[in-house]
Amino acid sequence: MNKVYPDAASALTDVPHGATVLVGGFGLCGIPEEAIFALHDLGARHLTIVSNNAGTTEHGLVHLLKNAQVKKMVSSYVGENEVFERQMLSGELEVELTPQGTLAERIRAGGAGIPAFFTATGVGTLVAEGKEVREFDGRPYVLERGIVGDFALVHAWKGDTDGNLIYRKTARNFNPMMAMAGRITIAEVEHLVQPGELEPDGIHTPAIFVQRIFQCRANTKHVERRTVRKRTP
Amino acid sequence: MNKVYPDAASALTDVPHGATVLVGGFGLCGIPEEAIFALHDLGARHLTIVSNNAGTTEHGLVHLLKNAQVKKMVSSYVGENEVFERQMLSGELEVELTPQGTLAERIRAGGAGIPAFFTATGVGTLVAEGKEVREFDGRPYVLERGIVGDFALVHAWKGDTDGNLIYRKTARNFNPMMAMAGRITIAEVEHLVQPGELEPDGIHTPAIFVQRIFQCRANTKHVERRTVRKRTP
Amino acid sequence: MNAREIIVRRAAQELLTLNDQSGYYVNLGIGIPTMIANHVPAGIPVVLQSENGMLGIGPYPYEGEEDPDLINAGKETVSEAAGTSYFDSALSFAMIRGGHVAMTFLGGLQVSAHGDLANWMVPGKMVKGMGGAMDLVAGARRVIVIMEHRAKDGAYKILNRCSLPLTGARVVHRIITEMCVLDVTQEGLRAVELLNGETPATVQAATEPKVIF
Amino acid sequence: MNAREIIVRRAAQELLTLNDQSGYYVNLGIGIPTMIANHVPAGIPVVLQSENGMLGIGPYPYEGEEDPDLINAGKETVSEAAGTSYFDSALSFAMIRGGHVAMTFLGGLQVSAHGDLANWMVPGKMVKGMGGAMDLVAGARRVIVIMEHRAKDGAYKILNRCSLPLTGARVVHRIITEMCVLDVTQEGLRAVELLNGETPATVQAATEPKVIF
Repeated sequence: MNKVYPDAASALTDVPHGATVLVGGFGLCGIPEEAIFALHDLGARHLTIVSNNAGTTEHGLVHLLKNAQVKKMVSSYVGENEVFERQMLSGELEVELTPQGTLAERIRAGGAGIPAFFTATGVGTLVAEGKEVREFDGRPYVLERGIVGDFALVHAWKGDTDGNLIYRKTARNFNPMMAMAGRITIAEVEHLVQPGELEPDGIHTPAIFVQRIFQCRANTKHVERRTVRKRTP
Repeated sequence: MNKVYPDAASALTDVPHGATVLVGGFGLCGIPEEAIFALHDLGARHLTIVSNNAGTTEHGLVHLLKNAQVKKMVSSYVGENEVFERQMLSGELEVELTPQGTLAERIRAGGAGIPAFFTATGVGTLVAEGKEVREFDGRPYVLERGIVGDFALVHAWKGDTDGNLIYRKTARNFNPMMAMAGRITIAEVEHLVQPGELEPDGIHTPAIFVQRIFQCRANTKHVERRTVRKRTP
Repeated sequence: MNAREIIVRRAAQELLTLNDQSGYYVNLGIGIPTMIANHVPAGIPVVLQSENGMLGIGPYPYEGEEDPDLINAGKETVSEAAGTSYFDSALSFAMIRGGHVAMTFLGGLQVSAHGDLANWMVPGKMVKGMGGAMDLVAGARRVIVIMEHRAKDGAYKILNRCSLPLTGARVVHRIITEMCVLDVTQEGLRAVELLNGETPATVQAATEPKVIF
Repeated sequence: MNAREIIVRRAAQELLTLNDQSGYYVNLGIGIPTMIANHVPAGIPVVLQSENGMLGIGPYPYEGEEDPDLINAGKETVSEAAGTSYFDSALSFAMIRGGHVAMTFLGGLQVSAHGDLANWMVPGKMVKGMGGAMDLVAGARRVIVIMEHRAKDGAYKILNRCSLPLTGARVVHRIITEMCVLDVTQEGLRAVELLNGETPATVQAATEPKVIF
């Protein structure tokens, strides 16, 4: 079973126009940047992108937005991105805002074969409009639907050639759920190792969820808000 | 915040009659045996026990059954236990059978604040009787409810004094979900260490889910089916 | 070869249909299906999923190397393959329910012409529970039932309608017995292979629904 | 002290109500609530949960030790405390939604007498999204809103009914402003503390609903 691809371009080459693509990351932390660049270069259009954020004005998913490849975004927070703002206000871009926890759970549900679940999040707000609200044990909950994608793009710290993945610190965030919910999940990893080199008890995403894997070339990481303290001398 | 107890008896002392107790383990693998013995000795009765299995005729939850402490069991598979069989046939013991994956998901849902979800498992069978069945995208699904417990008893390999847990191999099984869904989760661990000694990326159950922790004394483990191959000489 | 051996050997040939597209992730039910692991065709990189929380089951351990923390869904001691991962039961059944397991083999008590399966309960006998079988038939992408063609008393096990409580409705894709391989199709059961010298006449005689040959 | 400082310092005193029963797990919203971390009372072993997937946030890193893979929910670089754990967003919100977080502090645009909160959207202005705020107010066991008592133009922010789109309905337990501490009760808003020399008369004048003193 060969899942290893030489680079992002070869791994993403068959993403068609109109695909639903799930993209890991929170802000710019843990985003699959090389996969995003490849998707930009390959040029698929009319994409539906499911990702907690839409990148910043400079980095991340903004490259797809600038290139007019995105028809719809499903996200929880889309600040810090002027391109997004402009396209949304002009009506070029359709946007579905969903609370962050509901988004995470909807994607996990999709990957886990659960078509719908109830949550208290959003009851009594715009989020619940047009959705079923039902009481359980005296408290109202809203019915939310699972999400699956044609492709999922995730970034991991280490991966083995079988497709097992380990993430690093808060770069884990949405990546494991995206991997679960993609029909074809493509993982970019900082370190590609042989099966048996990762501790079996420490694997975050088991290989069954990953169809393609490649090692990053540049592995640039961006800091959105550099906050530090001074050493006391 | 002190979560550390000297032993199982002190950690379980306030489990009342009539409590719902979630118990980790699959077969005899990863069961919280010292906590089960303590619950036996402390003598709380009319318990509802949620556990994938009910132990064997010799080990595990059978001790509570023999002691007539269990009113109801919620499980997926209850073979290999003559005491269970006798009590069920005589009507002493109420039994709710639920498919293994649905059970795992119901407990996770309970711990995650999800009161109900839809699954295709069990549609068209006895399991779906009396429950709502609804179609999503042309396929029928049954509505299942989340489960929470007054207490959860789990067994981990390593734990720190803050309550972070790491399980070992297939002894993980139901333990992480039980820990999520217990209002008071009591963890027995083979090795109790200081905060900072466990790799933060490798923790399976974060401390927020664990209210009490103690180190096992004996740490006996049972093998249900010893299957081996011979070394070729 | 006895019936069980014919069935297991033929079942193992199903693994030849797996490819990079489908993935090689397979769940073997408890009991006879577990024996398929010993007959995996050469060159097929099958990875076994065990619903108690393991991907990549290795062979039984060498004597003295049994680990109580390392068992399969049948509660047998096993070993780990290179690339094994462990996970909790919720993630394990997310794999199964979410359609990530390419193929599962399960034993059967009865199968209907529509692909209904009954394999967990005989009224009047002690109920042991369904374990993970209902999740597997609802979630695996391909469900193959392996069983002897008729009951010990000669009664049909392949029926117009199951009389036993179901494990799943319209879930079975293929039935493999010591007599033949049957596919569940829109038109009914279709024989795709006769085994062990059986003929359309002998297979039809042992099967309640009409078989398409 | 300016209004913001009064609010943050008073808010930090809420942490004194935590105990072994409640647990010490707290989520601080983005922005002003994050500043509460600098005022944790001595001896209170607060553990900060960050909804992007971290339990046990440490202080900002020393210069040169920033790690792009280690940020809080406000996307600021942070460090890890002893006993930190990392997890994915689904487990993070399982903690929040499942009632495992004892207390959350959030900013507010408007709060109603019934505890409705509006803090994510102003019609006509660019919508940035609700992020995790709707989950936090629905799931945390105690929801405390900290905000200036009135808008910059003097308009009420504490109202009979929120005019802005809600983040959650009947979710707020306590409001802390630079003027006072108000509890949302069945009978209405109850002043439990006046701050900064305010009187019942000045607080009532700055608050649309009737306040119980």
